[in-house]
Amino acid sequence: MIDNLPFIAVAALIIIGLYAVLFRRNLIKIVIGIALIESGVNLFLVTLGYRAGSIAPIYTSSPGGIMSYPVPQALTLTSIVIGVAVLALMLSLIIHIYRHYGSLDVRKLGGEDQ
Amino acid sequence: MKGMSKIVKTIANISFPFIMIYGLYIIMHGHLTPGGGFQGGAVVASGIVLILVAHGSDWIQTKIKEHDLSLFESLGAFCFILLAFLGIAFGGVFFTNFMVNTNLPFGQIPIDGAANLNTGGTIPLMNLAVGLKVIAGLFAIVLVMAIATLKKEESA
Amino acid sequence: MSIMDFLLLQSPALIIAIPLLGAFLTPVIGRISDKGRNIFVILILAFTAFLVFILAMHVFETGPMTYVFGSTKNLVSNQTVIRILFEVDALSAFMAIIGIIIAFAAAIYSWSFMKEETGLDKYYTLMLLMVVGMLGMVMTGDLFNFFVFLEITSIASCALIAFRTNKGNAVAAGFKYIVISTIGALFVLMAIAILYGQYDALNIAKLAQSITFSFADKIALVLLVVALAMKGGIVPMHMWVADAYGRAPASISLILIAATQASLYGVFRVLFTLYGDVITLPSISLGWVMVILGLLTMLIGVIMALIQTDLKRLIAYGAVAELGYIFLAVGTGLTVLTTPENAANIAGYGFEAMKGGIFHIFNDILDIGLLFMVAGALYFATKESSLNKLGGLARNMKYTTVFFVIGLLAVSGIPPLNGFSSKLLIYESIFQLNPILSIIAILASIMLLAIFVKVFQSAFLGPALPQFSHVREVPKSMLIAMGIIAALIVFIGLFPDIFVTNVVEPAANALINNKEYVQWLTGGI
Amino acid sequence: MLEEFIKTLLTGNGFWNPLVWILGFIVIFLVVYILRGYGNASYKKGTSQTQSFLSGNPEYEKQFMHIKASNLYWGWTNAMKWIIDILKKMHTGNVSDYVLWFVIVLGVLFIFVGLM
Repeated sequence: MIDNLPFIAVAALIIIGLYAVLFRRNLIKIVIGIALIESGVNLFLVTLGYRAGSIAPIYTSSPGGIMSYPVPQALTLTSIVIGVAVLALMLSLIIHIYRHYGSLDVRKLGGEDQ
Repeated sequence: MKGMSKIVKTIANISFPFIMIYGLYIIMHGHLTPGGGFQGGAVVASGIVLILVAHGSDWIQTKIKEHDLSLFESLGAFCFILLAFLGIAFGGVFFTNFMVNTNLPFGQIPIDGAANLNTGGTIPLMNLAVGLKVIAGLFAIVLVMAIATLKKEESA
Repeated sequence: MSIMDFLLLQSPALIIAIPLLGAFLTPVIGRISDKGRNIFVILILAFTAFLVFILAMHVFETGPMTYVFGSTKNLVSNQTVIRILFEVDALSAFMAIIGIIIAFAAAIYSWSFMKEETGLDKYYTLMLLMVVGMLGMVMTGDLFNFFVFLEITSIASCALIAFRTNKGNAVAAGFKYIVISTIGALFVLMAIAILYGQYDALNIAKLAQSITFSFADKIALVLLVVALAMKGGIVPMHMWVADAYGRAPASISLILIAATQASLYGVFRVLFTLYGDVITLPSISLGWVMVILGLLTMLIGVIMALIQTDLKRLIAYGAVAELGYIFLAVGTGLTVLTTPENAANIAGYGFEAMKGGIFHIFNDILDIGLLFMVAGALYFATKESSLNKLGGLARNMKYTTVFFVIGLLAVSGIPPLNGFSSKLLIYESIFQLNPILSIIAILASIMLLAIFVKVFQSAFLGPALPQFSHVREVPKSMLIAMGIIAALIVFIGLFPDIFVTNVVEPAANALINNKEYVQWLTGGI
Repeated sequence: MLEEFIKTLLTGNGFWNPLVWILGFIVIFLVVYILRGYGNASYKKGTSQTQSFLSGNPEYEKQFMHIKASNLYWGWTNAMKWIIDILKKMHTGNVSDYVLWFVIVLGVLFIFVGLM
């Protein structure tokens, strides 16, 4: 059970994030939902690289012993960097949307086929 | 955006150099310890954002323009890709670490995991380039957002 | 070593690196001169196109080519693939060709089309980044790398969709696009993590070799296919397409089509190469799911297109319908491949279906791309995009009208243009799977003709309207860009066989035979 | 080289050669053109024969004669109204709904693949 805790956290983060994206109307909350999904996926990646009782994979002045996998950490880092760019882009779009629509309600956007 | 109170400004001014040093340290030691261009750049950028929040975007804009920041950003990316291209010229393959095991700066090979700054080949240089790009990029994002909200306040 | 050999050897890296370098130099050059920057971007894309062509020629002749970043040695150690590598097989080369052609045309088109806008330095930077992402997606041999390029494409295209920030609709479309693509990409990353956790590899070839189709693999398969299909705009996840294509500047819609097809490439790569060994297990018939999704995509696409009044939105739904043909054809190929009693037929109609589907990727991008360029030209000349207000423009815009007619005939599969050749391949092969599929496909094609005849009637024909009396033909650069694409359409239409045998068949073969793709792992380099 | 260009595209059971098609097209075009020549003899310019007939109503000004896009295919859209209404309801333009569709397809495929 305790070993699976990170995976439960991953599932919880992704489900909460999806809930926010699906059922919240505020654009900022949708973005927060996406950030939550992203954290979930990142946590999943990092968890995959962990080995029981391992130390951080730093070669310099290492005390010895088994190390956890460095590759998933590099992947997570890349994913975080991309996440920063995406979040910044989304938030700046929201600023523009607020200027045009005067509202942050997701239902106000679009509806061009109605 | 308007500046904040004198206390905030003073504390921000005092902590600013420490944040800078810390961020630059993270960039510089990217090939030895956790960290690197992005992480250190984010730290430095957050230090600049601290100044931005404390002094207000008007004051910052008298010091640096968003236009120049994008130039720095391009420069950082250009240096990065240039180093990768030099890999073709000297090592035959894109991204080759051609500086390792030479007498160039950062050219040594570390012995037994000892922490030696003078190692890593092109990696520290790439970290610097990425750091430059991230500092300029993140700062530009926050600055533009600050200006955008400022315009909103004025029009409202 | 001659310069050509050198370029060929380095081409997979240079195809990514040159536009990337160009992207970062563009703002610097833009400070000096606007014209210089435009020429610079076109030159960069032309050089990249040249590299793509020599690489593609090589790949069509000799099979997949790998390029390892960072070192010439240490590719495989202890059965673990280290380092990122690019692997270009015939399908990748095929997608790269069409991507770079369309990007080149878009750059020429932008010269006059975007002249009056501000912030063009950023526009060209992002455009080049988008091309980088698109080419990277189709050429990489590493799953995580694929995710990174997917995100580069998404971010750059989102910023370009929202480029006209003075229009609320455009910004909203950009927001929708980035939400959709971020969520899609995150689920792709999740699937990649699942695969990585099981097999300790990110390399597509390595994974394809060791995949066992366990329960977790099934989850990863569904996540990858659905998320990439959403980015490809398959019904019922297609709604963002209409917003994004309809609101982006026309030159961007053009590249967006190619970027969308790169996502579809991802679906095919996952199904046929990554899961290529296990997808043939008899109990799996994802092919039928693809066929049904393809049918739905065609039908809903054409019905929605028929009732649109905004020209670019209409074309966007038409593009969705065209995607359905590709999905339908490749789904047929997959069905034939996976059903044991039909497996012998893979050389027969299954392969023909795959050929038709892949051929149609090329034709779809060209046809819909030409129509988008015409829509952009109409907008440029009249500042009006609603079909209810346009009319009688054939009098003022003769060349544009000719190009539109070519696009119209090609997209609705009228002989002798290129749309017909690929659709004929699709009709004949899916007829043997089930005749009803073929009937629906032909019906959708007729509807496409009806849709674009409607556009032709309402925008180009009719009496000269007084408010458009001042309208002139669009500038030369836009005509040249349209001319390039139209000439390609006519050329492929008139000589389909030379194109099918030399380009499409190797690509279809590469998709069906994943042995070739993993060959370097077992045979060494 | 030239032979490669004019080779016929084989499509499994059929074939497709645009050049043959064009030849056929030219032949048919000529036949139609000749037939048209027969009818053309009875066409007289400038008479009431060439004017449009709108059930006896006077002709509108030219710019009002243009049929707008939304009026085209009225019969078809009216007959298919039920399906178009469903589709319009589906296309809400709300990004949450877009993601909802994604989740639905994901769920359906999970069940589908899981059952197999």
